[in-house]
Amino acid sequence: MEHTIDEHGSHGGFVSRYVFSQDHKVIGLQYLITGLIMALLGGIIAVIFRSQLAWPNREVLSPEAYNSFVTMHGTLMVFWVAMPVLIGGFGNFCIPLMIGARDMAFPTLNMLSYWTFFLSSIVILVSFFVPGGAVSAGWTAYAPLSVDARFTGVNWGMSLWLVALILEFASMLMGGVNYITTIFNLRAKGLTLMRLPMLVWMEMIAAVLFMFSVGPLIAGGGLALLDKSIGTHFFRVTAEGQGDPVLWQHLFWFFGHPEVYVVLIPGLGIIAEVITACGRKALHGYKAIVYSTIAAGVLSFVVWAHHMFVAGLNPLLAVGFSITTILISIPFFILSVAFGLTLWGGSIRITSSFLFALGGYLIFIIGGVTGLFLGAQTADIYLHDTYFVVAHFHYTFFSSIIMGTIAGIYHWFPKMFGRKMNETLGKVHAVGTFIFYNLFAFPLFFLGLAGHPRRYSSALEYDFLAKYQWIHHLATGAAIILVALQIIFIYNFFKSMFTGEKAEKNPWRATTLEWLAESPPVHGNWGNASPVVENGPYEYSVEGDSDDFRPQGKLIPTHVKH
Amino acid sequence: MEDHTEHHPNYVLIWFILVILTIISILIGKYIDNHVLKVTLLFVNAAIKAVLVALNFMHLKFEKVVVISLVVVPLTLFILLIFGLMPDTLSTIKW
Amino acid sequence: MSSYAEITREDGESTGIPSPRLAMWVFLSSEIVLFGGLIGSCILFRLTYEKWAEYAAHVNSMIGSINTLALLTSSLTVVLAHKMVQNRNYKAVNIFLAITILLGLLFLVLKGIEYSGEIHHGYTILKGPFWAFYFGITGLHALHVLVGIILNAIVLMLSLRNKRPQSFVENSGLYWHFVDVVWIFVFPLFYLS
Amino acid sequence: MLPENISTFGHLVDNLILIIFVITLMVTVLAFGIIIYAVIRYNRNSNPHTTYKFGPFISKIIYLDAAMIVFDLIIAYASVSGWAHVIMRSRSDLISEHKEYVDVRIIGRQFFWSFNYAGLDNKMDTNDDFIIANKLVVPIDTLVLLNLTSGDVIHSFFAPHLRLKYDAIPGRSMDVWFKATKTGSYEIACAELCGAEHYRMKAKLEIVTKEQYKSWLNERSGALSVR
Repeated sequence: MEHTIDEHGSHGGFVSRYVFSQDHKVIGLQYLITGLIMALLGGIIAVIFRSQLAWPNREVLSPEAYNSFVTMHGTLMVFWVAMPVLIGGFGNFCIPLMIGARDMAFPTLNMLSYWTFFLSSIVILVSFFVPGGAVSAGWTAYAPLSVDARFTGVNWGMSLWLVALILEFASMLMGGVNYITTIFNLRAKGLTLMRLPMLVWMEMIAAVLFMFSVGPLIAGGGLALLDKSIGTHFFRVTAEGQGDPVLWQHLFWFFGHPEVYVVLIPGLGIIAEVITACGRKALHGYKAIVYSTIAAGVLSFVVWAHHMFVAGLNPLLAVGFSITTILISIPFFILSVAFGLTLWGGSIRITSSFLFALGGYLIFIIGGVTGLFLGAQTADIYLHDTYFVVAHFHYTFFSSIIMGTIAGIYHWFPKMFGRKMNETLGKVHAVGTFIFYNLFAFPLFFLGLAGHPRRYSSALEYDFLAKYQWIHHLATGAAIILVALQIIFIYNFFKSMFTGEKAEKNPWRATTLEWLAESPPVHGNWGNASPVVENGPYEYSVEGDSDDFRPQGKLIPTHVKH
Repeated sequence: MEDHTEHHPNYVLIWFILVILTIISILIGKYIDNHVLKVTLLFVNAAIKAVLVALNFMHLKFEKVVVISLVVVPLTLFILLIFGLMPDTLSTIKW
Repeated sequence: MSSYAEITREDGESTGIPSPRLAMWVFLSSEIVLFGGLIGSCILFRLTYEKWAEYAAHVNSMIGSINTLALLTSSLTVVLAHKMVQNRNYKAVNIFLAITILLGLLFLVLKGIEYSGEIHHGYTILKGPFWAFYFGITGLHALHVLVGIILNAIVLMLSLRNKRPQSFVENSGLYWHFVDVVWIFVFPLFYLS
Repeated sequence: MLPENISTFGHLVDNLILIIFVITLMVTVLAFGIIIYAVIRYNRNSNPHTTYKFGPFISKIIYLDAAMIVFDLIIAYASVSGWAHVIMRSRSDLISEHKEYVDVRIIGRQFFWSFNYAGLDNKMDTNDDFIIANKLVVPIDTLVLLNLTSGDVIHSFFAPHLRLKYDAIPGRSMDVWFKATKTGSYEIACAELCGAEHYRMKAKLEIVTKEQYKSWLNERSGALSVR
């Protein structure tokens, strides 16, 4: 199996260089682009069912189609956009470069993980065209609605949904194994754990959270698959009271809550990187952020039942889970104060990646703070399953998945393709996305306070909701413009890939290790040299330094054995 | 690359203890009728066997803290899941 | 696995734990939580379902006990194989690995007999939660045993072609021990109580 | 924005939402102010060199964090006390507290609610019970004990004006209660996705005076005895 390592670590030829490449950078881009395509699909689905909400009597979608579009929007956005882009894309691309490694610990496993993910996205897309349509029981697929074909008329859609989900978890598990082993073992000389850049810390905590939380849902998914295909009674209730639908909710949300932190935390890591690089100032309270993120990760395992306060949970249990849910606001409060203090006193360069990071930070504050409404269980009696919940998780998801990711893309685009993205287009895109996102999502809070239950295909049936139809018009209009705005980004992304202005090694003059490598880096990242780390990750504007940043390490020529 | 200082515990002895424990658990299964006592004894027996296998056969005794935490944390999460779900199922028990 | 060897430099172990072993432990921790979720749901169903003991009596505990002993002994032989690799006695390594694989196959064969016996008596997976969980958990465990056997077989083949894959014996041994530990918990859950 | 509250424990929910709203508004406005000011003031050209005049991070975070913990404790206390008053109440102690009560059994099915009334003798499972679909008629100022369950999938009994929402789960039954303080006709919705017509699962809630309720009951049972 000996082979010569050429430009892309493959046996030459297009297929093994780009398609089945074992180079973490190529795999990272494959994840990123698949995720972005799925994001576009998710966005278009959202626009379609939002127009049904705004003009219900136009019958844009039948009630069944509306439910399955809502479900597929949720499923695609969480599992086929957030996970691949934030964990697969940035994890694969940035971790080896930032810790000075040549590649992931197991390149073959890494390539396998992408292609399992690719297979899972094929399966989930096929489930649209299967007789009975895609699954229409909410992205949480509560039993018995989801596991019994009689209730929604969806038979094959649900089984394919479960298979695709388990495949996606398998691919992310393979990725997680790779990330944890790489971060632990393949760090450059002198790079202690406390000198790791924040994005690497966040990716590791996210991988560990995913590792420990996905088990019960794979188990639950297996049981649901048995329920669905063979007809066992795990989650379906029989006459004598066998089967327990609440057990599915427990298994789902035991995984669900760590999962939303798995998706949130890398976004915050990217925001931290961009804020420090553009603010020319060290990340304030590095240790505090690391420990509070770990604390939030640990706490995220004991909060899951706040999704089930009014779902037949033993009321005594709800008291405990409400307290832990309110407690989890403390670590994230420390995190946002630390970001704020990082901004204070810096000399901030307003680049488009900074605008996205700032937008993401502000949206994260609103998202985090509105979680208190839902954590307090007495308020949750009224607010559960209303548009308040929808607005809350759109704010928390949006801050990391869309704003954080696009900030990361603008920030690392020069490193990925060796060319810079157009800044003016970027700024227009940033301001537009921020404004129209808030126009779309903020009114939903008031819709929720008015008591508008979620997943309604038309609200005109109820008098106490009919008078708020204008909010639906506003939100739908803003959503349409928001999705349309993304065309600027797509145009900018693909145009600058070939005709963008040439970028040198360190366009943003940042300190972390990846800016020592070529842009785009060669296979093995450092060629015939290997980085040695001397100082911390964010040594910006140190007094008495002529330059306003100190690179984290330097390259020492060493002979790499082939 | 492999540190050869790692000494090997007496595997055959460990194996023998495990077989004895298995036989004990089979006897417990047969002769103890009080349901709660039986289940706890069986669980303790299984836990001892699992710890024996993990420490000696899987060399957890010689591993660093990182790996040990990789085992201990999921076990605590398993216990957490059980006790998180317990009050919910207890309320619907049809004894 | 040559791409692994060429990438990792000698100082590629900042934590002193060889990457394959660390990766195997990370994978095993996610497996613990997977089986934990399944066994947890099984325990909770058991509490809320009174006909459990009645069905549990129809399980063939004789085969279960033999299987437990088979897996325990195979754990012993795989760890002895790991010891022999360190003592460079490669002939013994091959023998121990072969015994481990044979015991694994014995486990699967006995499992097959047991399943066919129960299904013959009409206790299929649809009979009730007990049988559903029984077939679910032991089925998934049997799949893991099969994967373990394949893993050991690959290592045996590499060792027979004297490739001296020291770390593979250790890792496939780790996986095999994990499969044995899961069975240690599954055995009393279904067969004894 | 909240619809008018007509139940006795509704004010607990409204006050809690108000408390949290005030706290979150304060925190958000403070945070936004600081961040926007920081971005404008410490811009590249107005502050070419970063100013490092801060002590350790801990000293700043301590009192901000203490304030946040105090807010959290206030919210937690208010929420738990509200929860104890609304949900963690057994039927017997409710009946002992409010002397007269009305018993209704609600079964959620795919796309309609069925209400089993106890009839004139106010005893369940007697032959004068009757079932009405999608209409809950209850007297004012009397305790209404609801027993929620579902016939097929998970539904959620949601009466926004009563600030009451609880899931109806097949295989389980849950006791919830309310006491109306204002007559009128309101709406009941289903809050948990339960299939295609989930948005149309509407039931009418009518709070009537005691006399009207009596005459309605007689008229209902009258219809029964004729049969």
